[in-house]
Amino acid sequence: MLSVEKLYYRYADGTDALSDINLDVKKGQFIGLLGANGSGKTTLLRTMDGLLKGFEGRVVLDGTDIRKLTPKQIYKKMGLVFQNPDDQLFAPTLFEDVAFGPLNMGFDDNEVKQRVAAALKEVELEGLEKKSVHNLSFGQRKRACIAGLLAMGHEMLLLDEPTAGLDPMGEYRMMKLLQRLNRENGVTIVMATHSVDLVPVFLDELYILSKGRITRGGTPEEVFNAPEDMANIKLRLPHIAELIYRLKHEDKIKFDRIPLTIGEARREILKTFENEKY
Amino acid sequence: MLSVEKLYYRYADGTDALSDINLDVKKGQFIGLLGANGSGKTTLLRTMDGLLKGFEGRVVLDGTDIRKLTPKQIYKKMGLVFQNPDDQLFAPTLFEDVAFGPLNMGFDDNEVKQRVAAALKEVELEGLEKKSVHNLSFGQRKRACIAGLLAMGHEMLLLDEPTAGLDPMGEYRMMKLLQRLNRENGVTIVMATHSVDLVPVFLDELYILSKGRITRGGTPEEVFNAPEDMANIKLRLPHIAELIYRLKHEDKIKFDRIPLTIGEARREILKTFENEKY
Amino acid sequence: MKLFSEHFQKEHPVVKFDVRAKLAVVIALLLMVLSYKGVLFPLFIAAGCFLLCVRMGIPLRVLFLRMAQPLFLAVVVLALKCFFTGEDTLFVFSLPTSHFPLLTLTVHRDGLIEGLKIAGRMLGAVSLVIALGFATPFTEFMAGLSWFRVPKGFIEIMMFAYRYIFMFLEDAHTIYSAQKNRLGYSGMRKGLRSFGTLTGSLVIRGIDQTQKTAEAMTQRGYTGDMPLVKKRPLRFGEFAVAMVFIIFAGAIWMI
Amino acid sequence: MSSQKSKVKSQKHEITFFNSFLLVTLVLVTDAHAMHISEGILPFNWAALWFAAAVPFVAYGLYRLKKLSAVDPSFKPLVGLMAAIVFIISCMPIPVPTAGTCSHPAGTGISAILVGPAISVLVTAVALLIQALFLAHGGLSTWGADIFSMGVMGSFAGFLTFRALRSVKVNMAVAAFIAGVLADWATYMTTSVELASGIRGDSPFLPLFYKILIAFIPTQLPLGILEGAMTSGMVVLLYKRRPDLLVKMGVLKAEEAAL
Ligand SMILES: Nc1ncnc2c1ncn2[C@@H]1O[C@H](COP(=O)(O)OP(=O)(O)OP(=O)(O)O)[C@@H](O)[C@H]1O
Ligand SMILES: Nc1ncnc2c1ncn2[C@@H]1O[C@H](COP(=O)(O)OP(=O)(O)OP(=O)(O)O)[C@@H](O)[C@H]1O
Ligand SMILES: [Mg+2]
Ligand SMILES: [Mg+2]
Repeated sequence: MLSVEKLYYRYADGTDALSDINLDVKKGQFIGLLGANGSGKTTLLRTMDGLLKGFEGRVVLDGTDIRKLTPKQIYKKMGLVFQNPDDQLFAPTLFEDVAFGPLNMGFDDNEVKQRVAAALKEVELEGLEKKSVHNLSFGQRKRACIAGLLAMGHEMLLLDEPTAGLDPMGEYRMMKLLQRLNRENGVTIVMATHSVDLVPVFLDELYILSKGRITRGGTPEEVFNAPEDMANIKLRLPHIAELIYRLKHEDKIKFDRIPLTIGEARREILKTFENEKY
Repeated sequence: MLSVEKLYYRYADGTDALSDINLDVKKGQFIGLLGANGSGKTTLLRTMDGLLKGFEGRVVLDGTDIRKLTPKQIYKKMGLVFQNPDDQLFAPTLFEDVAFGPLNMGFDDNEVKQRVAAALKEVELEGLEKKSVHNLSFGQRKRACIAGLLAMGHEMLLLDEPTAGLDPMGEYRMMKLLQRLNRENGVTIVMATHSVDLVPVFLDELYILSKGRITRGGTPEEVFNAPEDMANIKLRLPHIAELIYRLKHEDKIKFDRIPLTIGEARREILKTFENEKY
Repeated sequence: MKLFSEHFQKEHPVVKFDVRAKLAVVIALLLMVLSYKGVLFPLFIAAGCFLLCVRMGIPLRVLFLRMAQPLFLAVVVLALKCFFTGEDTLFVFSLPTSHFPLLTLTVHRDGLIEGLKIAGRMLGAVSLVIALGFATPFTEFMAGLSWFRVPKGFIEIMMFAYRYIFMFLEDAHTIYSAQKNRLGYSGMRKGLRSFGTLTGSLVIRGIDQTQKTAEAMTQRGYTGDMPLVKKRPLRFGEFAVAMVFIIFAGAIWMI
Repeated sequence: MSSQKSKVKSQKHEITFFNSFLLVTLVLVTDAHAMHISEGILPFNWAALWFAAAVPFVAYGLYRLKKLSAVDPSFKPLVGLMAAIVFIISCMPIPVPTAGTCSHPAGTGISAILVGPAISVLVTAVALLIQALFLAHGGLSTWGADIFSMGVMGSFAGFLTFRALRSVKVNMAVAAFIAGVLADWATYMTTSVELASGIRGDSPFLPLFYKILIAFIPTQLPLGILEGAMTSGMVVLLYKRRPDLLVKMGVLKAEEAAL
């Protein structure tokens, strides 16, 4: 659906933010970008969304070079949730902000209202419609940004740390929501994130960025299989994996594999228990 | 050192953000505020820092009502890291921003330079001194904010989600840094956070905010001992605790207590293993 | 943010009244006031507007503050006219003991009348616009303007401007807090330096923000045409009321 | 009384000590609001005339806006921002030490330099309309006159000065300073013309105009200089921190920004 070929990006002040990025996002995938602060995640998402021009290389959306598409053609297909909600919210009230997209898409009043209501429900902001967006709390604003895009019903969503600043329950629910959109509505999702613990539970594929380059890619299992050099890329194992890893390597308890999620860990621990007993 | 008595705060648009808050921060403590989005954490920190006026009740800093203190008296003792870095950074370059505090404290150029360098080193932003603050990545800006306060060497720090947006390694290192400040330099710390997994490792005491009220308080063990009603306050157990909890209640494996950290969990699991064997 | 009128308006039929009808009435009355040759009609309008504002629940203090400057100007114009123009001397102030011409001040009858007319006109016109401002939320107002075929570009700029005014005020407050939090403004010299940083930062942030707004908006389908608040269909009843009102006022104006 | 009457009549339009003192204080005290001609001061025909004079400029501004924003979607927000800046600057009471009172600068010099005189007229029109409607600062009926004095005269004076000075290689800061000063003074000259013609009734125009003009001088002289300093400060700020913007707006050439 969206592919990136030999992408280089340099900011006006001379910072090389992206170097030789190759990425291929297929329809229906749920992809994560991980990497240290300043590794280029935001820059990559912004070039993929057509907001940053002046890159080298190619970004191809459904077979067409993104530079040949009009903004309208791009934003009918995909939308980006910005990292900082204050950059994204601009209308006076929450309702007006979320309604902006649907209104531009030409829906009538009723449809707009329905879409806004549905989107606000998804992000649990019902009842705050009339509130000024700048008077919302940080987490509420983050949710508002996401609602603004949900209301438009894109085929593809790019999200820059959608769960940063959300409360623990909200984080989990947001991931569930994205998973549902992905599985049930076939929405293709690419998200940047720092939440290592959630990643293995929800994502199909991961790419690790480091200093503007993709240094690893693959399923969560593949990516987390070399815990030793995590520190170089400022990552760590999910807590669960860390626990089992320590049990295995420091306490010498036998585990066949390092599980990444709670479910897997339960199974592994139970299995080891059984083995030990007899 | 700082105590809050019967605090009520209502925003201009009629939102009751804080109701009947009582809190007592003692010198040398490391305290966390947890709570759902919109529960009032930011509002509480801002009133404690003397930035929000017009509250009901009292905020007392070292025995004096904060309303009777001049800004200078307050901000010599404590400083607040804002939730959104864009609200806090204002100078043209990173160096100038971090130097703003020390310069206002009247240090000479050399001392200022040293302080800035030390602070930037702590947050791992060396080498970006000349960069415009608005051209930093989100996580880098968050670090910059923290550096701006570190350079001032306060007795007390209030931090509004200092680790949100930091990469996993950065999050851990930041908590380590705060712990070191707290233990070695005796800095009193109050921080709002959503990182349930880190809390039990680092914090002495927790307060849970829910709809503007403090509904629970105590050590991490005390607070997380009733996992059943976590959902009401939009919290969850740390992943490790969740794993052991499930093993205990669903898989009926015997555990004496629910550990909150990896270290404790290792010990508990090893103990259970031993017991099962014989 | 008590700067703008609309923050005071309460639920009141006049506030909910169709903005186009309101605009029509205000413009018609404004024209009448401006072309009136006497003093009474504008004063009558001013009194009406004043009562309306009070009925809408606008605090008197606010109303007075809003009126203060035009009122003062009216007094000045009055003084200018009656002391400095006109032929027909009404009376002369002079210090009783001296006939020294430099210390005399003449009040002219024709000047006074002229001045009263202008002052009355100002009072009437200002009251009309103030009442309109209090009775119309900004977005409604924009919708009304677009119905009156005011070019879209103009309306859009006005909406952006309105939003950015608030942004500036908020940003100024935020940056001020951030500076105070790091001991800015502690002392005269530091205060000045802090203030310089603040204004510079405000402008640069503002400009950056325009870029971001544009991105955020194009991202959500904006192509240069802001979707405006829906126009509600013209209701005959409201327009009839407006027409009757205009005719009634017109009749008084003729007298 | 009657003997005095004839004496007074003969010196009617002379400037006596007492009445010039009164005149000066009156105008000075209200000067804070004199930049905008208040609602209702102008009679119908004058108001209409100034509207007619302002409309073509606003229309041309709209035309330019359409052209420029077609190329750059962030142009409209930027123009909106300029309007907000002009709004705030021209709401800002500034103490004028020489007169012991407050007045306010206009800000049109800045907007003219940055977005060009045509769009600067539009910017001023927007700022004035918001002030008139929601703050009773200026007025609807005097909108045309205010656009003409502040928008048209201020913008063109500022812009032309800046361009002329830059074309003979005058330093950026100095050019902006002089442009700001002249924009401010041009505005006040025009305002005085509008006021004098509007309120003169049947009395002759020139004497009243002179009186108003003279009365403005003690505040406008320093205020113009302040305005110049502000304009210069803003342009230099952008030059230092965001030269790319100045290039984009055609204030700087790309080569100059690189220096
Ligand atoms: N507007 C800009 N101008 C110049 N340099 C920039 C700009 N934005 C980002 N950079 C730099 O480019 C690099 C990549 O930044 P980017 O924002 O893409 O990082 P990121 O991976 O999103 O980090 P984070 O996790 O902190 O959000 C960083 O070194 C940053 O300092
Ligand atoms: N400036 C404001 N004006 C009006 N209401 C506000 C304002 N700021 C916050 N609120 C409201 O007050 C409540 C508490 O907000 P606060 O920012 O303190 O929450 P928080 O606990 O910090 O949330 P988060 O985790 O999202 O940062 C929220 O319901 C919010 O909508
Ligand atoms: Mg980023
Ligand atoms: Mg908060």
